[in-house]
Amino acid sequence: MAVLTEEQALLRDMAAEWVADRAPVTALRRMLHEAPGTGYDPALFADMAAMGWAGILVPEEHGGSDFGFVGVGLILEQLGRTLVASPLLSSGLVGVSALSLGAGAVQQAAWLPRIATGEAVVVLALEEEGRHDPSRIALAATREGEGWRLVGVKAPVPDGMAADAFVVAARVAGDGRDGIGLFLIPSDAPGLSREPLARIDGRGAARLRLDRVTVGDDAMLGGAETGGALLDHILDRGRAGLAAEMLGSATQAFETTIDYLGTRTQFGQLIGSFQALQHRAVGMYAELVLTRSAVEAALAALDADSADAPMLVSLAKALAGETLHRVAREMVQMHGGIGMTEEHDAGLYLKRAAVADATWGSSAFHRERYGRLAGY
Amino acid sequence: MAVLTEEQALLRDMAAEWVADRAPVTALRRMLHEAPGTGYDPALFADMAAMGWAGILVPEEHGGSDFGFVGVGLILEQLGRTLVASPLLSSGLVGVSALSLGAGAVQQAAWLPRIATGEAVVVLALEEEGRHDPSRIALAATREGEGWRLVGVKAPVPDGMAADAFVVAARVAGDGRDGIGLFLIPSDAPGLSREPLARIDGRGAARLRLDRVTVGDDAMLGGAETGGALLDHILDRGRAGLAAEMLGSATQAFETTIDYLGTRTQFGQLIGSFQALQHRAVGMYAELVLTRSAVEAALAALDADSADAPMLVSLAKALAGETLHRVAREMVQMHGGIGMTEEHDAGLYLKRAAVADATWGSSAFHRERYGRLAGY
Amino acid sequence: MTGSDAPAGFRAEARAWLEANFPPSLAYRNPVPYQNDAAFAEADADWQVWRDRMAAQRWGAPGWPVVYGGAGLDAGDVRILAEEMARIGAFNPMKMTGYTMLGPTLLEYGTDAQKAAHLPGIAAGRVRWCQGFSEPGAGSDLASLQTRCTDEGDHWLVEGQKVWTSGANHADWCFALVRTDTSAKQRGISFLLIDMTTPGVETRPITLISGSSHFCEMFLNAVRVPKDNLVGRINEGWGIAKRLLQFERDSLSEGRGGGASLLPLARERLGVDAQGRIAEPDVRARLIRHAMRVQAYNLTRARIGAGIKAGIPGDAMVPVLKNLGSDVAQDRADLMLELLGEQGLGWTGQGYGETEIEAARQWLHSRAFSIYGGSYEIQNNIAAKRTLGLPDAPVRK
Amino acid sequence: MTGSDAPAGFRAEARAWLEANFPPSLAYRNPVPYQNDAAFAEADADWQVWRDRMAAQRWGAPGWPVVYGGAGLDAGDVRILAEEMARIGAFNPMKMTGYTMLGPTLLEYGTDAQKAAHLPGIAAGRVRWCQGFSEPGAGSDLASLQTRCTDEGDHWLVEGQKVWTSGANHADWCFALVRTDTSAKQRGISFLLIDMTTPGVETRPITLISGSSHFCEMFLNAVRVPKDNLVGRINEGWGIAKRLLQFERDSLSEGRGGGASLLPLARERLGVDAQGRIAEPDVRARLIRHAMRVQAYNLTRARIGAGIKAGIPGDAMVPVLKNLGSDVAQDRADLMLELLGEQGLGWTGQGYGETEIEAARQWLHSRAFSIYGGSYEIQNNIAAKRTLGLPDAPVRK
Repeated sequence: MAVLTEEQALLRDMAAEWVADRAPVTALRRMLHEAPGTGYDPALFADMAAMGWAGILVPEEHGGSDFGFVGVGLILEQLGRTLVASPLLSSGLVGVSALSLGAGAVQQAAWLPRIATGEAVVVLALEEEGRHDPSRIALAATREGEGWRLVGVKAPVPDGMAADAFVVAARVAGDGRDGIGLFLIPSDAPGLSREPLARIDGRGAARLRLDRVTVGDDAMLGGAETGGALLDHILDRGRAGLAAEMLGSATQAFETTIDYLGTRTQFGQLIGSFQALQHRAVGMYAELVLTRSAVEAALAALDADSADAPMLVSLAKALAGETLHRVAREMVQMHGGIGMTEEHDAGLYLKRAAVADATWGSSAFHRERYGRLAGY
Repeated sequence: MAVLTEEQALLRDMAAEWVADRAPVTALRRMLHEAPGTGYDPALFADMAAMGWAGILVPEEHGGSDFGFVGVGLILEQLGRTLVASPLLSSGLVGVSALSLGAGAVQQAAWLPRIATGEAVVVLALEEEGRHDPSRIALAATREGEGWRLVGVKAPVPDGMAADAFVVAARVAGDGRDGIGLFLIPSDAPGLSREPLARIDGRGAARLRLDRVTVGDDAMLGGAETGGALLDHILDRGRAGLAAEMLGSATQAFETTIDYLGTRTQFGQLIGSFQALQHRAVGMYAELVLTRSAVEAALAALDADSADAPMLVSLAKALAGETLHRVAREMVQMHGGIGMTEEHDAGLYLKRAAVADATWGSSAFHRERYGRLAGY
Repeated sequence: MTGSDAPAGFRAEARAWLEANFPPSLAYRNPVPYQNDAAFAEADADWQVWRDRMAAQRWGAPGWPVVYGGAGLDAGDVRILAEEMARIGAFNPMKMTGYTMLGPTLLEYGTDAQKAAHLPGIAAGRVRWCQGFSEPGAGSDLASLQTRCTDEGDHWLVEGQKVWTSGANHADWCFALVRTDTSAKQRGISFLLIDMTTPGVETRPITLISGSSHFCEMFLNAVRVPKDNLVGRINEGWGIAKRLLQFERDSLSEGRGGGASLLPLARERLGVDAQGRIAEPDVRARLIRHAMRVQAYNLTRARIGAGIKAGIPGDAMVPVLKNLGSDVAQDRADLMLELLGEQGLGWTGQGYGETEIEAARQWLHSRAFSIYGGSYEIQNNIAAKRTLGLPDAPVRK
Repeated sequence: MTGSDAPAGFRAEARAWLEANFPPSLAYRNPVPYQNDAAFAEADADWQVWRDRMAAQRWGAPGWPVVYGGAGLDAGDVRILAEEMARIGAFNPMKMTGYTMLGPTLLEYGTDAQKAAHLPGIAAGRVRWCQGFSEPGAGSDLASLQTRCTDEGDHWLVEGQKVWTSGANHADWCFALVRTDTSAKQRGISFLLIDMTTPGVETRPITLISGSSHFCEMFLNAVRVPKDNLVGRINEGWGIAKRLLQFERDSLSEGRGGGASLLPLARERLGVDAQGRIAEPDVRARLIRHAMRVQAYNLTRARIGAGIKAGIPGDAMVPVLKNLGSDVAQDRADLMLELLGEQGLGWTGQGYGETEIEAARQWLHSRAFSIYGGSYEIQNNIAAKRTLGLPDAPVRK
């Protein structure tokens, strides 16, 4: 655990308590059963917003608390423990980052206060039905008069069914990272349609179709030349937040498994006394320790706007992906047959591991990115 | 164990018996202590030659038995068990292969019968003080009149101090695999000098200096255009033989460790009853099983001159390297402090693992080669 | 096996027949273990055609005696047939619980009457069997089972509950372990064949994380079973079960190295660089390692198979192969997910192709490979003791 | 720690002094654990200069009280000093057995007289200590030790044999565990300080596979030890030893993430491709993973250090860090060997550079990281029980 300020410690404790009271894993099961169109429980998110979490990164002049990345990481870690579905990450962190880093004053004033209260959800529309690679965005934005025309498909868009606006990454020139532009597009823009995607973790995601959506120059975040760099910044913030959430999920999966090892009997002895399982448990614990260090360092580097933030973010996301996968698999394995059943929680962690790992770059992507950034 | 012919089974049993009687690990220690200039015990090699092993791949018309690669692999595996140092692999397999595949009738008649009797040792001089990469040979052979002039350094040359002739790989044109020529050069050629290299496995190796050594066109094996392909063929035979030897070393290191697990007591119980060690032991055994399959398949593919031999050879050499490293490390680890002492055999297996893995391409080299051959 | 020679003899015969009779639509599509139950397969018209052709050819149980519905082939020809099927992605439609597990067990332990009654239906793919071994709470400690079986003179009376009974909801028959003596652990267990239509037998599917439901709970309430349905002698069922579990492990490790190569998919989804290499170095390195291990695993199965044919026993390898097989199959499922990226995460519906959905389900299902048929840990324990001869851990019995 | 700001306060002071006083010839050259004994180091003139400067500055034991030869720095400044040393590849020349293990133990358990007698010599790097714990045949089961210590009224009489006594042949003093009660196991052990010049003490070096001999056998034949040399109370030495072993584990995991980056060597030996990437993809992927784990490991040490400073106890992490530290250091040694290829296999003599020979020796030596100071297995057992609270295995005591 990082050394926290008093405020941070309070925030974490409040989040832990809220999650235990209001959003245990049964809340996820209830949401999956009721299947609201949003892909999360709107009442729970309203509750979070009421506590100020939706605006935790929003500048104070726009109604937020500007609490920083270490702070939002503490909440996301607690949410990750019980796999809480909400747009806190997709909108409260990523959407807010896109607007804070790239939008003009008018757009910021239009959207940030509403995000902070939970009224509005703004998410990033990035992926194009394949492997994560921000440098290879294909959806075309072409000049049309004073504005742009966008044509193409974006999928999956996390929390895309609930979103009131999208930050759409599009190809404005050339290839590679340099020709990327980001456009802020309201969900009711003519030509924009969406359909829900059913993914294994049951959270909300959309397939977005842009059929000659036209926007003005003022819809562009940052500039046409700097869109790629801006996108990297936004993504790195999202990745660090997601890594914190994944750390929480992995920690809980581990603790649940350790509890089981201490209560389940086989062949007349507690299975936690079997040395082979003990050593594997210690191995998992060591990975959790390393992952926590990387996640905390990445969040702190973002708060400090430090030059090594991209490397630390890739380190954190890569380790979080490896660790959550490993712990979730061991959770299933050590629980045996019951861990394979739909009624047991292990499968929920396993499914979330796959989705979270693939989101904004898998472990493999981030190992490669770390290597490139480090000069390998 | 492969399904062997009666002849092969006899050969293997004879080799096993000879190794146990005449060449246990203490024979290696004696050799290391006496440090003959050859880097192996000449008396032991004479014994091997007397049994026909030095000529096991030599065609019958040149005094050998032409027994095939599965056959020589059976012997090498047994020699590997007790880490026997001898030029059987470097000369009896690799030297013979270079002559059989690349030399003209005159050279074959001059050298093969003497190799078969153990009188002559002919080895490959390939490496140039770095990582194995046959396509990047630099030692220059330039045209001079009707022949060639060679200038450069070759090191390490396995069994190079004992060799009567060298097959020297040299750059005759361009770069990459295509501009490589192989030259048969007697050890007393003017301009050729050598000095012993002391390596961690204590076997004989030399650093060879060619100071304007001139040879005629008849010294070239194969042609200037096909030297690279010929070299690959020769190397693949050597690699398969070496993999068989490494399989033997790994098998013995494993068996010695299993014996120790069944006799050593700690905390009042046999350490082999600790489940964590049991599971690691089974893991090692599984790797040995896979490695054996790959080694036998590679040797059989060479005997059949099959098109997938290069892939199978890389599979075998890669697995043999991984497995021998792993087993040798576990041998040290599971023996504890005593395994780290010079007087215990574990260190000898560990040292041999490093040298054998690096020879003719490490596991990393062969994984990459396998990948290229398979289209990855 | 260089594949360069034209086949001769039985290989030529098998190849020709398979090419003429195997429906190409099924190539590489079986086993789909997470939904590999008869009900699924039988819904496929091509699958039915294939089963009937194989039954007529008697190649569903190629090594069984002709009198019991087999083709009476020797072990060499059985292997050739399997190789030729693998060559074109074909499979044996009879290869279900009855064929892989009960069949060889009955051949060893059954009476002539039991063999005649049950084997032909299995060989023809007409009678479906399920395995009633596991019980709630027993987990890996199989012998702690509690289902009571009492001798009522003219019949057995069975009372208890089973779980993880694969395909029980579609099965015609069940082979079960029951407790006939409560004063002993292993030595109080018997091996019984139960008609699933008997009054008192009820099943309830268990939904798995992959969404499939081929495992069931099975309830046995005052089930009356004819005396002749006991296999072997009373209280000697544990030995039969251990033998059967060997057949199971063996069948589970079979085919684990199978499936189409990941290479084409990888080249398509990851792209290639200027040198023609798969463009993502980290994933490429893992794909290469996987391909190597698959080949080594398949070479091992072939090597051990050849050894068995030549009289070298392969029993000691069974637990090791079971775990190696789980490893390569799980690794394959992991890599498939990695290759598909965001497209490998679909559960249902539009936005995802059929193979993409299947990859996600298969990935989830693959976690069971190291649990069922004796967990990874149990196989390691067995191998440590039996294969390596390591001393017993001081486990309280 | 972005390094972009100019340092201030103690950090500025430390940086300036280090830059002025640390001999550049020693940068990244210590620890060289396989030959890290005083005799080796003292042969180096720069090393002597460095030791004497550090002693004069009192930074060899920066956190110890001034009265015992330390500098009395607080934990924050101690950490800053360590960071500034790491920044330029400097090291603490006093960091030997006496400083890392005995020092903190005496500060906790020693009498004032013992502290005054022994700590200043350690802080100045003038008195060398060795650890007499292990005995032949005991292995990881340390408490089974047999060296007898009897009370002869005015002195202790010690009789027995020790092994793996690192640096005993160069040591001035030894802290040893001895048996003062044969009727108990752990509760019959005492902690004794022995002057190595006492008659009856003999040592014999053990040659290791890396060729070094810093481990010894130590023979104790009727050795008379003053009564005052007992640390703590009679038969209570096991508790002191466990505390000391924590210090040892902690010191062993320190510095494991150190050493110069492998990147320049990798680029030199493997070459780079057209995109500037290291040319061999397989090795490159492993180098990247290693670099990531080293960074995560170092971040973890920093995080736990910061926590300890803030009053969050770090004891539970010690066995986990010990194993992680062995892992990264062994992995580094493996990769170094891989990078050097044929040039990483030299034992002595011409044909190999000094770094090349050192890489081979260091690789061999690195296998000991997971054995000494409590083996990998022992650390895992401790962590399972104490850190995770898993139940005891039913081990016969």
